[in-house]
Parts: sequence; structure tokens; C-alpha cells
Amino acid sequence: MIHADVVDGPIAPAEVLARVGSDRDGAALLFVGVVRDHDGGRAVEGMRYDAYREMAVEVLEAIAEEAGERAGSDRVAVVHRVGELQVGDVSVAIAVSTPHRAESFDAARYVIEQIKLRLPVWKKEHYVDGQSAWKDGCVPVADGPGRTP
Amino acid sequence: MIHADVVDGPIAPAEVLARVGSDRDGAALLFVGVVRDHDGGRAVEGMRYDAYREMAVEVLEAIAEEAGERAGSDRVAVVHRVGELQVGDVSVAIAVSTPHRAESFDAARYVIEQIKLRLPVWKKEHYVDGQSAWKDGCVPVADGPGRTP
Amino acid sequence: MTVSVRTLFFAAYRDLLGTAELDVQVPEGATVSDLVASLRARGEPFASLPAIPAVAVNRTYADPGARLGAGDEVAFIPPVAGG
Amino acid sequence: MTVSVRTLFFAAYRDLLGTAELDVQVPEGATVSDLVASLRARGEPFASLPAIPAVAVNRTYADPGARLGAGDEVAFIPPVAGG
Repeated sequence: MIHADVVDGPIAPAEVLARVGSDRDGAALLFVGVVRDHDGGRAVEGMRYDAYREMAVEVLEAIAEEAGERAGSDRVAVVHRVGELQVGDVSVAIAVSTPHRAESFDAARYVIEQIKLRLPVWKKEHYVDGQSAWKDGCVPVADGPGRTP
Repeated sequence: MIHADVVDGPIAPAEVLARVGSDRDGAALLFVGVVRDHDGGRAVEGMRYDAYREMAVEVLEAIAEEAGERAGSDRVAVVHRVGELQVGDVSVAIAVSTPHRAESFDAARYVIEQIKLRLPVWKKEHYVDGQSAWKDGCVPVADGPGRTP
Repeated sequence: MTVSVRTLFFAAYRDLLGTAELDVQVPEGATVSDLVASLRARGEPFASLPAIPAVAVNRTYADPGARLGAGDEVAFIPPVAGG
Repeated sequence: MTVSVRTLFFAAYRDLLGTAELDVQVPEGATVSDLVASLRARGEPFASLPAIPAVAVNRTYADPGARLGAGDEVAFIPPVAGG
């Protein structure tokens, strides 16, 4: 039931949450990343997400599997959107369910931190003043899974 | 926009999530507590939640306010259900949104931990074998907000 | 001089006592501890209440030494288990 | 003897080079480092690529010393910023 995907259209967070859950789980967690209207003090009106798509799907699957192993749960779902997004649009949704709450928090946090460290996705911020720039990011490392900073 | 409530009927987690979010928030988090089919090695078929209702609403509001102060966000919503619940039913939903992700994780975690420590709510587990028992809990303390264990 | 307070019992305490609430007369200036002691002195099932239970006075958790006034709502709070 | 590898460029690197992919001939047994050096030796804009960029070979992050084979897909990965 591990689910990982990269999509072009809008993400429905409730549908991602609906992919997890089971009778043995007492906790479910949904994390949603959203395009916000500012970054580093500049007003933002949108964002273009580019991906090395084939690899991004594989890395997202690997991250979800690792999170599931850490949490002792195969109820992990993650969807990342690419393309042109506006303020308020959902860029990523992560859902996890586990018997106890601590593991859901830990696993969802692991997924988003690893996305920041390893997922071959880039974003170009479009500022309200008309300029655009690639956002600074993390340099992925070759030796296996990334590490949470 | 802080929202806190104790309800008798089913909780719709997506509606709780919809109470938070703003153009300046890049992260939203939804935590859902669910009745699970086991506890302490015993098979569970349901749970009765009782509350000191008037106080529970006040404590839930206080917890949500505290979480918002910690997170620097007034986008916090929490709803706790009481009454008879079955396996799979949502007992609590907590939503938070913040500009950055760390604060959403911290605030949602704070709310659920404080609920466990301070909220005047009790649950009687109904086991598959026909027995029922009040679940052990935390002894609240008088000196202000509880502390995360 | 005595004053009347309203005591509330929840969950396991309610099951124990077979009642959800009770109006109790306490001496003016009595503390939460005094109220608990006078209830426990009634014998069973009251004697089975903890000697130092968690208590909320007017919906705020209170110390055993908190003083009670006329009309206060005193809730006996078993270990809580929300979430 | 040379072999052909397929190089891919993303985001800022794509903007820099004005191209998304390029087939490149490298000596048999060449490493990622060798490929990067040979591209940078073409002059601008290639010379502006980092000397030690993050690289994925066949969709797995690879060290500079990793050896390349015929038909490998070598992606130049600018600092990532997903989420």
C-alpha cells in the first residue's frame, strides 16, 4: 500500500489521506506543502516546479519505503506536483498511518525532509515584481539515503 | 481563526483541515486520532468517550491558543468527539498551518500531547470478549499548562 | 457557617459512586482537601476515592490547598485519556 | 574506443546551456569526473558548470569516480528544492 507519484494536475490532499489507514492504526497524519506568498522577504506570486521525472518517481518511492520501514507501517502515500503553481496550490501531500502517533509524526517528517534533501525537483520562484529565480536547494549525496539535517 | 470544539457526531478531517491555511503558509498539517482494533494486546471493538464537556471545550481552546503562540500562527483547529465510537471512527482531528513546516509539526504534536495530559476526557474500551474498562491515563497537574512527557 | 458546593464525578469515579453530582456542605474557608476528607469519611463507596484526587474548581485544575467558596463547582477528575 | 552516453540537464543547468540533453562520446572506462571535465573544456557556457556537480547515473546519485558505460544516462543535478 506504499504509494508514490509525481503528477501534473492539482493534488487533492483528502484523497492522499484516504490511501492510508487501517483497523490497526490509531493515528494518521497528513502533511501538505503549499505555495506561499513570500520567500526570503520577497513577495511571490507563483512557482514553477521542474523534475527529473523518471528518477523523481523512483526516489519518492524509495523515500516512502524507508519511512514505512522506520514506522513499521506500509501505510505511506506521497504525491508531488510539478508544473506551474500559484499561491495556495498544493505542491506535495504526504500521508502516513500507524498504530501509535509518534511513528506517524516521525515518518511524515522523514518523508518531507528527505524530499528536500534528495528529490530531483527544482522550483523557479516568480516574484510579484516580475522577476523569477531558481530557488537554492540541497546538494544530494551519492552514498545511499540522504540524512536529515 | 483558532477553533476548538467537542462534538457528538462524526468528525470530517478534511473540514478541520479546511479551517486552517492562508496565503502566507507554506505548510499545513492534519493529525487524526482513530479508534484502533487493539490496545495492550487486547482486541477492541469500540470505545466510549466521556467528557467534562464545559471544561473540555475551555481546555481545548487553551491548548490550541498555546500551540498557536508556540508556532507564531493563529491557524489552529482541533475537534474532539465524545460518545460511542467504533473501530475506524475518528476521535480527534488537529489541523495547523504555518509559513514553514517545522512549526506545523511542532504545534500539532503539542496539541495532541497536551490533550493526553490535560483534557478532561475519558475512554472506556469495549473489548471483543465483551468486557469493558476505563483506560489508564494521565493525572493532570494544577500549575498551569501541562508538560510534554 | 457552612457553604454549599457542587461536586461532579466522571468516568471511573461516577461508576464507583453511582452518581454524577452531589451538593455538599463544607465549612466556610474549607479547602479542596477538606472536602475530599469529608467525602471519604462517609464510608464506602466514597472511602474508595483517592486521598489526593485531581480536582478542578470552576473548570480549572486546582491544588489540594485551594479554598472553596459558596457555589463553587468541584469536579473530581480521574486520570484523563483523551485523544 | 569511445562510447556514447546521454547527458541530461535540468533547471538552472538547462537554462545555462540552453539545452536539455546531449549525446556525448567518452573514452571507454571514463568516469563521471572525466565526462564533466570534457564538457567544461568545451568553453562557455559549459565551462560554467560546476567542477564537481551532483550527478545521477541511470537515475541513481553517483560519485565523481563512478565509471560510465555505453548508453548510460548521466543527469546533471543542480541543488534540489522539492517540497
